[in-house]
Amino acid sequence: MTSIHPETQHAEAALDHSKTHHQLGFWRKYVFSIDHKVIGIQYAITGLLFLFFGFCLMMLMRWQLAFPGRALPVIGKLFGESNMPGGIMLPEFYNQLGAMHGTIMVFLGVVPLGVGGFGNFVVPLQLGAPDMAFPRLNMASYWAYFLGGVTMLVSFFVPGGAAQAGWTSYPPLANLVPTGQTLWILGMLLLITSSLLGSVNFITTIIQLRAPGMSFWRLPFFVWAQFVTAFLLLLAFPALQAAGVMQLMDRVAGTSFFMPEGLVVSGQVAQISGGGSPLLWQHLFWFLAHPEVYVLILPAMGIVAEVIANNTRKPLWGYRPLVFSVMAIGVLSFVVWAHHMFLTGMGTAMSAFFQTTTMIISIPSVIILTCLLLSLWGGSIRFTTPMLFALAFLPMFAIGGLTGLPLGLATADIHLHDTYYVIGHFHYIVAPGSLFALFAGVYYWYPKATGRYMSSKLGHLHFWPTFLFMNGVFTPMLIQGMQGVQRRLFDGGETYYHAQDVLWLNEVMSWSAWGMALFQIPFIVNFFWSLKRGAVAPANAWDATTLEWAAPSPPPHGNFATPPRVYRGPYEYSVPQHEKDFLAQFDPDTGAPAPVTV
Amino acid sequence: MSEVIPYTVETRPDTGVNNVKLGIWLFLSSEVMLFGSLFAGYILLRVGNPQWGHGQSELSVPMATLNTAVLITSSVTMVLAWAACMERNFSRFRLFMASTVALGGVFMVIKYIEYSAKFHHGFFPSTSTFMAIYFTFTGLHALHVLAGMVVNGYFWLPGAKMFHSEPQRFANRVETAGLFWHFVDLVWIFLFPVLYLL
Amino acid sequence: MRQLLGLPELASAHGGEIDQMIVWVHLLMALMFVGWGVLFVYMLLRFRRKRHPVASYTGVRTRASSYTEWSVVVAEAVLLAGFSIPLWSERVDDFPPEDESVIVRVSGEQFAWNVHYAGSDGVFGRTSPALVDPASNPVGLDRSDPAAADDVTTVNQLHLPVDRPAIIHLSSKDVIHSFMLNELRVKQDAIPGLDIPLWFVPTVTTAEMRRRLGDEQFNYEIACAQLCGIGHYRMRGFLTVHPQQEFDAWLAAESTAATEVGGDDFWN
Amino acid sequence: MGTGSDLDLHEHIDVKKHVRTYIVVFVSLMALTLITVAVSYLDLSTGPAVALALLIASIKGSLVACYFMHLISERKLILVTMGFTMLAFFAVLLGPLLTEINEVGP
Ligand code: HEA
Ligand code: HEA
Ligand code: CUA
Ligand SMILES: [Cu+2]
Repeated sequence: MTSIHPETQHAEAALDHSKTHHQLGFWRKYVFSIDHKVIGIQYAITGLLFLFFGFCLMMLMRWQLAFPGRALPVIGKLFGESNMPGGIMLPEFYNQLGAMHGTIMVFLGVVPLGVGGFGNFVVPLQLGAPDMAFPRLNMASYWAYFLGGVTMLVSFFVPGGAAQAGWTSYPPLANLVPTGQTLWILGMLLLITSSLLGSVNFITTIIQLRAPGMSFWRLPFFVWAQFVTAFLLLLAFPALQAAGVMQLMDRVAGTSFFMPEGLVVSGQVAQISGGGSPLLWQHLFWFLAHPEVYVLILPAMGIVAEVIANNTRKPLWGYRPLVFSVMAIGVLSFVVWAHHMFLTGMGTAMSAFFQTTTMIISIPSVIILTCLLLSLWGGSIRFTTPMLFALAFLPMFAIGGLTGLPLGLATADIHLHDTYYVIGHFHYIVAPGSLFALFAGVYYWYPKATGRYMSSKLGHLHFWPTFLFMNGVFTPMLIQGMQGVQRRLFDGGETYYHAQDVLWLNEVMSWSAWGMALFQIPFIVNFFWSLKRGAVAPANAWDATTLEWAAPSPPPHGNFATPPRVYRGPYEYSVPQHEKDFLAQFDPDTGAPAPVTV
Repeated sequence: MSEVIPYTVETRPDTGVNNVKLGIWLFLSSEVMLFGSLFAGYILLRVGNPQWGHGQSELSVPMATLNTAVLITSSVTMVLAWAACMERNFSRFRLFMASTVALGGVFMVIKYIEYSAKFHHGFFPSTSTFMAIYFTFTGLHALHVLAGMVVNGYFWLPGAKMFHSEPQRFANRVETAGLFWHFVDLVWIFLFPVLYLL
Repeated sequence: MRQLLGLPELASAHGGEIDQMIVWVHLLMALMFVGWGVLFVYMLLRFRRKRHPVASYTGVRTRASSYTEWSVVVAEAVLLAGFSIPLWSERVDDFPPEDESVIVRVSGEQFAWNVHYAGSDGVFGRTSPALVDPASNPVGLDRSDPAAADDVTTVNQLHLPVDRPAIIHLSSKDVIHSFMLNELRVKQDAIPGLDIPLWFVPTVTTAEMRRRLGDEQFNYEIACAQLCGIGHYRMRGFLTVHPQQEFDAWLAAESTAATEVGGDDFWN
Repeated sequence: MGTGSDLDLHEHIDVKKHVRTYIVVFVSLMALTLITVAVSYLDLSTGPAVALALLIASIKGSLVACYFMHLISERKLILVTMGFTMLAFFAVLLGPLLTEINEVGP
């Protein structure tokens, strides 16, 4: 293989580019594209929009939580008499907002952005592959996701409004609420289909399309994270698929999969055959949903690892332990699900089992965090925008993860279950955790996708206030939860005596959330402004080592002008006796001794 | 598309498989989990219900036995169709593939007769948990049969063009379709005793 | 420590152990967070580009990290085996003898708690879903059953004697609710179709707690912790903990099978 | 493109032998089907009846998987994947049941 110079490659690729792309019309190129990069960007933009939408739902709820029963000025009346008569929110609307916030954030926001967006865009590039293994399947996967999203949005407009039984949709409640729930199930079935197609594609691509020289132990950590994530999606999602079909039958065909005999609903004996089990749903739901939470975090960890290695200018500390830890998380995440069900009447044996597995699965997380943390030691840290978000991820994930421990100990969970402590726990992981990592990813790979950097000034203006306000939203939740304030309360606890002492925090959280919204404006502006005006980035925008930086920016159809070859591990930064402070995977340089990874 | 995805047809030396083979097996993994979750539901509901409808007395065992035979036969014709492909014997391939599709059709017709008999006697999914499981599981399985018939039908008629241009690629595709078809058969092999005999 | 964490007042025998366990975990968490956090900030300062322009290829060589990880494993194992699992077993396996306890049936409905005492004969009357009438017979008690004659049912009012074990049989008429007594550290999902028993010993009477808090309005609340529909946020009942004699007097007075409906301010 | 690898050629040669195997498997499957139906009319008590029916079904399933789906001569990669799948399969199959059995209360 000849040496690969970004510049010459760019020229070659540009030629290639004009050849292949001429024939494709607008629709085939940008809408029904089968190019993994276009699909990745489609996923990412759709995901960001849904994140924003989910955030808007939440800001509405936060009004009601801060000022229960008060009319929302100006925009309140826009939501219609059936939702907010006179601008005052009804409980059924609050419940819709809550359920849909959870669903949208998890299934339509973070996962599509982390797996569909970054996974699609980056993984084939990092492998040195021309595309995903099944490009058409890839397109189908995006469109199934898109339809699923549309179904969820439409559900707000059917009689009775959207799903309102929580994102967990526990029956029998979910069997009794209005039509929106049926659309929720249909939407989920589409999203599940999308994820299954996607995960088959990812696994095949990673196993089959690695460039020559790219052995498994040379894969960037991000690819490993996506690999394990894909297995989680593949094996866990069908459980919800099955449960969804059963709930659909319960709702439309009158079966009783989840309803026992003798239900009395609003004073009437329910006309059903009975004989079902409400707990069956919970088992199947959590069999999916626990692995799903790791789907929310593993790609994020992958991004953080890439950004940290790049911005400390040194190899990741403990690459192998990191890889073994994600694998361990992958396997173990299938046997901890019932820690969400400790209070459903579990006996000692099973609760001991699930507590123990839950404690065990926290250990690989500790190892991952420790490795990432110790990677900083001896580095030469550049505080670029992606690095700021990646660094903030570490302590924020730590708070979220550590608060998982008391929840995982069943006896402590008696007090904390279904309180705001749980809400605080997982938001620390998914919001200033996953979301920050995703922001880091956007800033980091933006030059690859567009050929331009995002503004670092605006980036800082985005980061610092967001970091501050995130804690303003989520720390008070832990305090409220410790006091015993339950979650999903329409009035934020105003009715309850035991919530009175911490009620004032509701306003703090709401103002923080709205303040945070204000400081997303720099991000949105930056995102669009930099498309045309950002500083032009070279192909290897961050002096990085992994293969995506061997392709031109933006990479043409087919990615690499000459198929790349891999010579070494993914994080050879600051190799002794090498003149530059990085030695890329695709750099055939033979001057340096083959270093041994720690 | 000008660029070519490697290993769509030929096997990758270090993994020993091609993309399609790996892809279909991964897809089947998810199918295993789908039906696994359904069976988990069956077990939980059955154990929690002391008086359980006895399949034999509520469903038609002869019909189901016949259907089992039909599906197993179709699995054999499927695998023979693939063998014919490997031997590059086009007319034999056509014959076996046609039989596979036809047997799938027979299965569906018998299923239809069974369903209408149930409806006729006033048995609906809402009648009891047993009926709910019966209709849901066999319905989902029937959808799989239908999907398999569509795929097989495609390779039998319009898709068979490829036999002449890229025979090995075509054989791989038939093998892939076959793996799905055998899986559908395999699911039935478990559904049959669980629903009808126990 | 309890106050520092912001745990609520404590009013049950087992609650102390739960609190203690929560305190221990949070100590461990704080230790880990501060330990890693200090290291984190130190590294950010020491290894920033300005101060440390050339990165080291090998990074840190240390075994300290594995020792720390092993300590975390040990700490978690101690919490599990020493506290959580035995305490859980005490909650679900070691029920007090029935004749020494007060036995109550509680069932949730949208959006109220129905309470059912066996009355002086100690035998619960037969109940049936078909007999449920939301206004007059919320638990569906069969009045023709002789054992039902002296049964006491209330809505949203649970009364218990202090310092005596209470066994509650929890269920639900419609959807899943969660029975929560915050000050007693009790929480248990109420699931339709299941009868889940739980037990605890209240240790502080309502009157005593009022004195402690200096608040005459105080009442123990029965909260609902599981989303159960539009009225989830107001599905609130009350627990009154009496001295034994007072409780006996109350039960005797109620044993006339009268139904106490919506008496939220009954005890005030 | 389109040229078969060694593996494919190998299979090409073996097809005749394969076909014979398929027929044997087919006959066994049919026989086992009849056996399982016959056994179900024996009125065994629930325990043994379930065990026997599942045993026969498992044998039939393995025959289909091993021979029709060629698992018996499949690559390690596929076998490992299916191995993991089976672990998850048994987790979802048995986890809920075991938890249910351990439920407190009557
Ligand atoms: C991405 C999402 C995510 C992740 C990664 C986790 C991780 C963990 N979760 Fe969480 N969890 C959720 C999302 C997540 N969870 C959600 C969404 C819910 C609620 C669902 C609902 O009911 O709606 C939930 C609920 C939930 C419950 C149920 C609570 C209840 O309903 O009562 C439990 C109980 O065991 C639990 C436990 C844990 C544990 C032990 C971990 C462990 O894996 C955590 C391990 C991590 C650590 C231990 C951190 C170690 C780090 C350091 C030591 C480094 C320190 C570094 C610095 C300071 C720089 N979680
Ligand atoms: C991934 C999951 C995720 C994420 C990221 C979030 C993010 C947030 N969540 Fe959410 N939440 C859930 C998952 C999530 N949540 C779930 C599962 C529940 C439980 C639901 C239930 O009870 O059923 C819940 C419940 C929940 C509650 C409790 C409601 C209740 O119990 O009644 C609250 C209360 O404040 C809340 C608040 C917030 C806030 C303020 C954020 C903020 O952090 C949001 C910040 C968002 C942004 C900063 C978006 C920025 C995006 C852009 C700016 C895009 C720009 C676009 C382009 C450039 C194109 N959430
Ligand atoms: Cu009842 Cu919430
Ligand atoms: Cu979990």
